[in-house]
Amino acid sequence: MPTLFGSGIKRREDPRLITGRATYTDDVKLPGLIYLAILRSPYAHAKLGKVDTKAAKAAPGVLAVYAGADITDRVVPVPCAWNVPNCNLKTPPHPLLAHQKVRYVGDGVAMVIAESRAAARDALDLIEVDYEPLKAVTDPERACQQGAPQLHADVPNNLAFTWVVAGGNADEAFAKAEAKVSLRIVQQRLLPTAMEPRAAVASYNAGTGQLTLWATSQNPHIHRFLCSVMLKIPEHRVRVIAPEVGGGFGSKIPCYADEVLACLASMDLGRPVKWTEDRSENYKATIHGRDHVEYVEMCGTRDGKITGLRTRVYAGLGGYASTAAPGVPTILHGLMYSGAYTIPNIHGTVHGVYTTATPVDAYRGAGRPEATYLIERLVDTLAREIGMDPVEVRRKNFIPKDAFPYTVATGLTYDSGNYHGTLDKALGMLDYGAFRAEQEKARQQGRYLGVGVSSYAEICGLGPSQVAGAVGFGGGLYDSAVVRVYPTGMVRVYIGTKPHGQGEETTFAQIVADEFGYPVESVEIVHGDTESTPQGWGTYGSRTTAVGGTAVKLAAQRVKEKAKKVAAHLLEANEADLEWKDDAWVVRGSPDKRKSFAEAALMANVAWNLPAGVEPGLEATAFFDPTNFVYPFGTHLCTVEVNPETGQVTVLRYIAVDDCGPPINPMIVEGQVHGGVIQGIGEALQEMAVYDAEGQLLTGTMMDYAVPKASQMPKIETAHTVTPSPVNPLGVKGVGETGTIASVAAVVNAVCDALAPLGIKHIDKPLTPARVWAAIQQAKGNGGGR
Amino acid sequence: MIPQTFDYVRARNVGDALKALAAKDGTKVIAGGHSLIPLLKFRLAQPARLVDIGHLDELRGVTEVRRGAKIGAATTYRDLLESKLLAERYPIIAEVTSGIGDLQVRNKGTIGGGLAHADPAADMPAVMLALDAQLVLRSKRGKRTVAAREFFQGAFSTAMAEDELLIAIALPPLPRGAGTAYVSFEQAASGYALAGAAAVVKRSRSTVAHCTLAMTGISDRPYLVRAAEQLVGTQGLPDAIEHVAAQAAAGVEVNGDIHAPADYRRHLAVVAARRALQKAFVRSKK
Amino acid sequence: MKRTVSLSVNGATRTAEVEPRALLAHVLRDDLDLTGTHIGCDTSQCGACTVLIDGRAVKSCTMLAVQAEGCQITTIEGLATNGNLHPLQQAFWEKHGLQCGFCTPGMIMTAVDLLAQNSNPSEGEIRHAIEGNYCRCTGYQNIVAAIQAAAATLRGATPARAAS
Amino acid sequence: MQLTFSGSPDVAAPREALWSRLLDPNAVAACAPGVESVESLDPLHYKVVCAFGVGSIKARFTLTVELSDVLPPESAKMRAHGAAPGSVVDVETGVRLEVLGTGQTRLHWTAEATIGGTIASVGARLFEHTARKIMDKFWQDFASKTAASILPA
Repeated sequence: MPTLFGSGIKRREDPRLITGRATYTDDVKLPGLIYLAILRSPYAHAKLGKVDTKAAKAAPGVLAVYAGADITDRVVPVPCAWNVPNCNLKTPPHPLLAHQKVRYVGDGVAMVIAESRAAARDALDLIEVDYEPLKAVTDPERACQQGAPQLHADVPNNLAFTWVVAGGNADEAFAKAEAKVSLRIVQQRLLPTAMEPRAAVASYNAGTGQLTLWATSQNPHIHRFLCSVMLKIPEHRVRVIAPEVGGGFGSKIPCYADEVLACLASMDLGRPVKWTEDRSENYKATIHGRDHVEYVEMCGTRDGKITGLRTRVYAGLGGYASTAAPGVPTILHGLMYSGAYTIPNIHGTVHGVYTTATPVDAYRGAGRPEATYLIERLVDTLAREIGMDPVEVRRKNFIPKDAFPYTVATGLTYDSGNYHGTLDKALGMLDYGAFRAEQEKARQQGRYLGVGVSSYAEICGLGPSQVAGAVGFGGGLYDSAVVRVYPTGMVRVYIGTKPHGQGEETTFAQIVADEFGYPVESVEIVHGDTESTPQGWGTYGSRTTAVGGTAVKLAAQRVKEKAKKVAAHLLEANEADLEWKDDAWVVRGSPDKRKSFAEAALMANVAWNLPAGVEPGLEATAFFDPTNFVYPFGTHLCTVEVNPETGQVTVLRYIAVDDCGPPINPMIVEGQVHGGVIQGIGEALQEMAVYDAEGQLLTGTMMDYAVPKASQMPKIETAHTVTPSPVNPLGVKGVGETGTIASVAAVVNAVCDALAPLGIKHIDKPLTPARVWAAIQQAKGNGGGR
Repeated sequence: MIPQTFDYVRARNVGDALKALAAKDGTKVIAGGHSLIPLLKFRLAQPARLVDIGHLDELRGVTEVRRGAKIGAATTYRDLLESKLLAERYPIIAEVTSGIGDLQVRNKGTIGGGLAHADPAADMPAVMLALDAQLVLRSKRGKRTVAAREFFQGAFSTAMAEDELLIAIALPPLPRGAGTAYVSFEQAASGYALAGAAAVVKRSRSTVAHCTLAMTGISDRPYLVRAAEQLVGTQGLPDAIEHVAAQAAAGVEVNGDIHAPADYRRHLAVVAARRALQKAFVRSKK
Repeated sequence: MKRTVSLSVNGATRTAEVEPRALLAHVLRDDLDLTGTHIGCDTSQCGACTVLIDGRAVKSCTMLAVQAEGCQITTIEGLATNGNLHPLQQAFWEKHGLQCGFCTPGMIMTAVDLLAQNSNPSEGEIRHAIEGNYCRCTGYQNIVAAIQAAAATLRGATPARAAS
Repeated sequence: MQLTFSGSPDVAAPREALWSRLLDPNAVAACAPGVESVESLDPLHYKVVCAFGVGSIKARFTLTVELSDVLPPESAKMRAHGAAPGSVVDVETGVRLEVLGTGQTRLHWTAEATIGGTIASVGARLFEHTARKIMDKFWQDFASKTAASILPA
């Protein structure tokens, strides 16, 4: 029987999704359901005066109205759960409803609970709030300068932290360097835009003291933990169910005030409460991504050896420190400054800065896209400075494939890699030489073609819990699985991670079915309900397969070991004499003496005849805590043509060669790459959250925030190499974020390459036609050009 | 996203709708609803009452009028795309319509609704100007026809009185053998025009005998470029076209926003104008 | 101010007591329990709420329920017949045309309308036709492949094999 | 979102006539489109309810208006704070009256409007033109009505 591992079988989650029978949070209906709506601040920064809820309370259908002052003493502020050490981190309290001050447009000010969605919405308009507007500042670099508006009383200059990473001696390297380049890079704010807005349904049973929360969550166990803390109720009385989740991309990791407010309302009113975000509310009240202003430098020799990297980064956090926010621009960003290269001397300083804007947190790639982007932009800039092909510079500095495990200057130890392998494969797919020739010919005709290379190494499979503790992450980073085998041999697997589109109901079933010699249909994967699933830490950081998948594998192995004992007993043979063939144990030398896994499972469950000392039942739990992170890598290539008249960028070809270890389901792996790459191309070419000087979000709807559309996006050509990770028994790494990590630099490098004849060195993303055109105009005005 | 409460009247016929509008009690017309409903949801429109004309057959469809055409105001964009008459006589209508909204919006959105909404970045108004469309308005007081060039008075502002209903768009015949073209640059998120140009060019042997150029997305309303006349009498050579296109936004207060600063939008106006003129010229019969 | 609307939904007559301001999407989801139709935006951009009204794809969040009085509505729940998946549903499954699945019902409904108009659309035509349906997960590539495969099935040909 | 507007229409009226109308909330309101009510709280404060918009776009604001730096008959400042569903607006207006000649006055006005909430994040594109148009029309109307009011009956 062929193994399922490595097979691109159809997804088992799809039938319910394609027929409209799936249940997302807003689909949950309970008897007596009432609705919550939240009034949000129209000011970016203001002192909060009187919140007059009288008229709203009197409106038809309204059951209750609360302002911040009404609940402050009853709940714990929204915690920041990543307290990065050694950086003087300041995380001032983040009240569930604003108290005394609002700090971004969208900050919750009051809430209404009513009999219908409409009544709750109508009542919001009846709440009168006295605001005393204060100056806004949304640029993280400006926000930490003297004289900037101050958000929090105890955070001078809005500086939440200053974090430093250093390895080797960067200052010395720069002092001695033959070649140096520097860039000022803005990594714009992005709106994650999971297609499903956030929602919550909270139901409190006063009789049992049990609280059940259905929520759009990537990590229900983290939500249970934080809800229990915020609401001051025992964790074992909180049940969080994340049903179908319509995409997250990091935005459904944090525990937000809103879901907890729904719980509070249900506890007070004794009825189930639903809250559902509008898209425009989502754009204001759900976390944003990126938001860096960076000063970055690279130095090297004239023959292309990179000797040093220095950064000074201003990372905007928004009005408060969201759940994982401090870890994103530090641990997940600064520690990756070596990229795919042997850069001996690194010094990075990251200033985390509060601004009067929506909080920023992990968004697909979380810190690593920003790191890859700045490194890959610098590598290209250095290559141009020394007149070397950017591909050659990369080759010259890659960590060699026989050097793994390799410890980079920032202190991380990469598990395995073959960076030349993905580069060569990508170059071959493009025919790099031919493209360069075509480019030259086009230039002579006044056309601007360019090719961009982006080679990356990323950190994922988060991660060892010991490291999590050491870097201040407020939870573990192991994961878990319970494999339960029923008398008929059918299997349910309860997992601690929370797939929401990544297809683990299929890939995990592939792992287990292989283990038992089953067709995949015999195995069901259960996730998302803290009541039935073991403690786990959720789905983010491309950790689900490497960590959660391994737990599944280990639990299945434990079950199988026990079943083998039962089989041996039934066969009256020694365990050592049993051989596993397809779906059964066979006594070596007696092929007709066999017991299938299902037969052993039946006996284990009915327990009529078990070996001495073996307990009835057949299930096992495994918690897997990896010894290291895993480090996927790859090379993406992009070719573009830039229209010099309009500034429009056309992607001609996009080639992605990734190595995430052995793919369990190649079809799903490819789908992850497609999605990530398009999200990255969106970041490179069109997505940007824009605030005005008063802190108003001008891209407040999809009319102004350019989510990539089918008609705007190219086709992606994918390929893979396979370099297993030694960190887990499956050898797998992760592929959920590689697309966004690699693609942004590939596209921007391609455009800068295309425009090199005009003397253009850098244009900040997104490379909208307006920006590219302006850069061309400026270059021409400055006497650049041919 | 829930609108404020309003009353709703489903008109049985045009007379019914006119009666509702004559009350001048804050009644607004809804047809496809694709301009109005998003505003209602954001509570940026708060009408007391809606009168629905979307289902009225008498307001739907394209009919032949001598050498021209008449389009009912409640005709959907989809219907425009499927009209053989329009495809034959005014290919520019399909050219512009295929880029309006998206498949679903075109299925429900109506030409009259779009024109009456008078979004300054909408595509269709420029084409209406270029074709010298006549907009037929009715009220209890009577019927009148307003030329497209008089109709658009500013952002979201038209020549229609509060009690008037746009019932049809009359398209006069195109000059024989004229070529037409619509070229636009879309705002990446909304699809509205950052700059759009509609051109009509007629040649008589080798010289240009007629030229109209209309722009949208540039300013607070769509407008005709007077300089288009300067192409008449020329051979339509690139220099002559460039000369006209260069004036596409001359003397116009050009919008600037987060998607296109004014200088870029002004530049796009010129590029769109040039491309539209070139295409229309090439498409015109010698 | 509620009034009764009578709608034909997936072949059955359904009535609901609604305010004139009630959006069709809300009525389908909240009053008629057809939660396969999703709501992903408020500006008529994302298309997650797409249903068929008299055979044409329409964004049900940009339509009042009262406007749909007397119309034939098909939602994703009504697409499969006698328990057999519609060829588009089958193709989305085969070609991995979905990940989180939230945009999928609307995407499929738009594709139904497209294929009714054009039985053999090119990649470019498909991408243009679904530009009012946003997907944040798939990057669209497999959606395009799925629609092409379904088109082939509906034409009676063998579905094209996925390009590797 | 901040919008600044200004204008300086010439008015066929003596400065004093213009000045007295300027301090009369009802006279001012009579020129403002969509004003539904004006309530004088004291000589320097009043409350206005108005529906602001063109075409389909309209939002109803409740405004509190405060006059300050009143230097008769030459100049005054006015601050208005208003709220509409989901939105807020703060407007600072300055008016200066310049005598041009007998019976002729130039009305210099500036307005700086800061808009927050839904209108800024959704309707910026929709509202800027609208606001400009309404502001211009308001002062034009004010000028012409004032001129008309002093014409001998």
